Amino acid sequence: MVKEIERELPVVHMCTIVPISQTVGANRIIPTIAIPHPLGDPSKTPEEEKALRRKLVERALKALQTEITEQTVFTE
Amino acid sequence: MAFRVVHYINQFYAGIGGEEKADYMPEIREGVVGPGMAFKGAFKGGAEIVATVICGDSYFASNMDEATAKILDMIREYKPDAFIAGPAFNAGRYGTACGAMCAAVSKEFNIPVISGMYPENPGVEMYKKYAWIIETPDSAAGMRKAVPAMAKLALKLLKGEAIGKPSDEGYIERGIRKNMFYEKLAAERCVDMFVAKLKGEAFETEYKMPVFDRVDPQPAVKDMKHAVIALVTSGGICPKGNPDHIEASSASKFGEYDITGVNDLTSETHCTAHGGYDATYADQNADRVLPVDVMRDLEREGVIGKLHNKFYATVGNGTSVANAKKFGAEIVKRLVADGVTAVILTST
Amino acid sequence: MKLELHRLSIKSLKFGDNTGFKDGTLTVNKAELLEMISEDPLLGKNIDVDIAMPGEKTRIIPVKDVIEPRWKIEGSGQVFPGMVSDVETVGEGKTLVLSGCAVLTAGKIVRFQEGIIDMSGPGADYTPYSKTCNVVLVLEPSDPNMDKHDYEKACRIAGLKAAAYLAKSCAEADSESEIETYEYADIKTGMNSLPELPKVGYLYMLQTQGLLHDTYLYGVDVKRILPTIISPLEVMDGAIVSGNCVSACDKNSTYSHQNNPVIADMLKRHGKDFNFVACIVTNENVTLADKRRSSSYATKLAHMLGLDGIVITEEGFGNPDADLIMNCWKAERYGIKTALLTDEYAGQDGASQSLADSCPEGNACVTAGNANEVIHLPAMEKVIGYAEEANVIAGGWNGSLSEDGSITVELQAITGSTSELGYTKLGAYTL
Amino acid sequence: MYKLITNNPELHHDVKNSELIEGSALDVLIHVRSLVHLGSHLLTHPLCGNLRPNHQPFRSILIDEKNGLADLDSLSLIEEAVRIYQSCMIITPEELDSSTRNDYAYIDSELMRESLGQYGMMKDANINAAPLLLLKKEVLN
Repeated sequence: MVKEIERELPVVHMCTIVPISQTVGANRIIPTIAIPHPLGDPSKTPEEEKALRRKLVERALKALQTEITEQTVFTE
Repeated sequence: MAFRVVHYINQFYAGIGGEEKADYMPEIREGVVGPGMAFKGAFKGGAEIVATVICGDSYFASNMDEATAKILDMIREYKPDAFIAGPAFNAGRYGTACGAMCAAVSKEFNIPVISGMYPENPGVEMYKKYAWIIETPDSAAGMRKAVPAMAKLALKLLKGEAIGKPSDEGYIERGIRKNMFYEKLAAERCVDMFVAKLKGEAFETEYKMPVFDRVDPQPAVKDMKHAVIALVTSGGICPKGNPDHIEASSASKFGEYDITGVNDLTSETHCTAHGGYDATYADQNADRVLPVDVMRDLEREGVIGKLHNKFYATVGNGTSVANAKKFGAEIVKRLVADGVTAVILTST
Repeated sequence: MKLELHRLSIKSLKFGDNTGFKDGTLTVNKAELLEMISEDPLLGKNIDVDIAMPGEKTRIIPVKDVIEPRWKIEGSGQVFPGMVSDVETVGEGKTLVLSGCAVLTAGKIVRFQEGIIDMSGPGADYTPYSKTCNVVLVLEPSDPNMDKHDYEKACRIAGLKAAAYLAKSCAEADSESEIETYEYADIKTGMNSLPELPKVGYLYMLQTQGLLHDTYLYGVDVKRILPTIISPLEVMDGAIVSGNCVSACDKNSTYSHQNNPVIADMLKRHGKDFNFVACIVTNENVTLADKRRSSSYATKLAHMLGLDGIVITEEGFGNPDADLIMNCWKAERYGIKTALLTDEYAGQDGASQSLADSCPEGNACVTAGNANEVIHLPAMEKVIGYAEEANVIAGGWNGSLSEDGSITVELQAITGSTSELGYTKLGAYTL
Repeated sequence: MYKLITNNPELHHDVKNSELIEGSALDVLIHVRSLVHLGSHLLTHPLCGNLRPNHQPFRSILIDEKNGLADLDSLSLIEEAVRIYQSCMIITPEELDSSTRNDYAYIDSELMRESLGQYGMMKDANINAAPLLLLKKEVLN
């Protein structure tokens, strides 16, 4: 799916298992927290959890604004 | 006695009309209609089309379950030995209908089912496992080539003859493994292949492992402050109750959901349809999979221009590559049409 | 190392007063053979010996192992070292082989193991052991509640003892045998010879998952070894013995180890297409740590030997696919080219994915066919063993055995039908 | 923390830290998958034993229970195992007669014992794999 989108629009893939993302052909990749809650962490307070989610989404926006030529994993 | 064949065609090939007649309800007529004449010649008396089903493409597409059931009932009394649908060439909805009917007939009556399509017809990816699909040119101009090939394969199947490799018989590879005795021991074949690989010579593996292709990255987003960002997920997030009935695995569809005015996904409003992971966390708070809350904040703060007012969701679990591709292509078409700048795709 | 195989060609079998070979016939003193087998207190009183010849309308079910009778008439050690003889290294000297003959062990161990051998009809085409003159041991435990490990061991040893006994009893006929000579240089010499040819090896994967899934090397349970190097000639003397039973189609019988066709073909092509340097034996364990360790160690051995390529054969399905794939990509990352030999479990309709694991490096893969394909085996005039086991055997189901005595099963149930040592001509293609 | 997830009551009783799943082999696999998604590592292969799903109603999987990033090896193995079990007919322990069920339970236990021993999970520490075979006498010489 990610490849088909990338043919037309820039896309950032947020997913927990980076190698799978690499295998399916994503180019901009953000590693996330856990499979059942990629953008959350139920062990944290709702405020902390949202802050964590925001950090990851900001990282995704930064990835979209970064020129790349090959598969890149953005960890900060 | 000649084998009994039922033929399926759409409203166009039945001479009823084009797009304006595409909602034509299914009917069955005794004997040959339209391209059935060509089959009659190609069968050379070995088989006979005893009845022809006609159904409008739109009607079939929008009433698939009902149409399928109805047509199966119509076919039953003709006691067919085989079922032929099309050829559909590159007509997408016709191909899908042919494929769906072949799959249903094969399942219900356990008889050979044959169609003909252009390789890029979406019906091919969806139904090649369930039907013998002869590869045809992309338009009806290829009828003269398609019919004899379909008829030949049908006769072979009816007589219970062994079917050769796709390239020998002209059908599209179905992905079904079939045993055969080779000339050499498997051990010798393996050492042969080993030597070819060592020497850098050409060889053909007996079992293809999955491989993956790549797409070049798109250029970066220059002006995030005015960008329209869309959210897409394979994590199955949908309005509570899963109104589109997206399957928990092997999804056959995706959902498009409006989030105009939605600032936060809650357990009251959204859940996951995904059956491939423990849904507890996503059901409690779907923002954990699809970050609508954060995106709204960023929109309000002017970090991004706008959050696109629709999100797209499907279930990645067990979904065929063909379907995933199809969903991706369809979603991006809609996103481009809506003026979206870039996409955040989340997966579980 | 030099090994001569002295082949006595067995054309027929009969029972008689003296076990021995004359004019192509192997005579078996049934009482003597039975007495020797019965020495084992673990085996019961109702054990029997029967004969099954190619072309006969005979079915043998359930078959545990197949063993080729061999006996060393010269050289160190004795056949099946660590099993029915001392642990001394084998693989050189002279070994008498009763070619065209096999010992079959039959009998229930647990309910759903073991396979079918039909001596004629459609089923016979799928198993190499329909073409051998078979001496069948029908075994039972002395105590029905016996520990299954003990009983499996008793059956295993009984077969090996019988095989050694039959060949030993023909030693006097050695002058009538045809001699095949195999030579295998030490690694240093091997490495230095044939500098223009690529150096290659054989990575020999053995099933080692526990009861009914074990294989023995010089009597050592292979799940306890680190991958190690063995000469192909040792294998011919029975250094590797099968102790596993499940999925008859793709367990490697002791017979197929003794006659490993990959080794045979690689020896044949040694000096022409490549320089065959060594076999590496590795296991297929249950824990992931073991899998990682063994695959890393086995491929490291290949790398240390400076090999340019290896042929890898698997044993079994599912879990061992993970070992196969790890061995494949780890070798390829060392720059060692691989060819794989496996079989497929693509479902009865052939539409499922054939292997439980895959990697893009596995681009040269030969398969011995889809084990799930269904076959109908017509009734036979004679059944040695227990026909009703067809209903519980792996590859059969409740109802596999019809009232008329015919059997409908997956190929899985036929001994050796999708041999992953490549001992059949079966394969598959994509429709 | 090592933990056995199993639907095999026979094995459950013999193991130190074990969770009994009341259900099918597939239920075991799905439960383990959820744990792997949260970071647990597999210690044994989920398809242990050379048996098709329709030939093994019991599944026992030893895991190292953890929280954190999912382990890729564990993940691909468990997902693949679930896929295989979902793609074909499975048998459940209840639908078998007791003798067949016992055989299956026995085989499942046997296949796990070695690994459980390695990780010190057996309650009865004396259970070790069969000793190296030694014959009492040279029967053939």
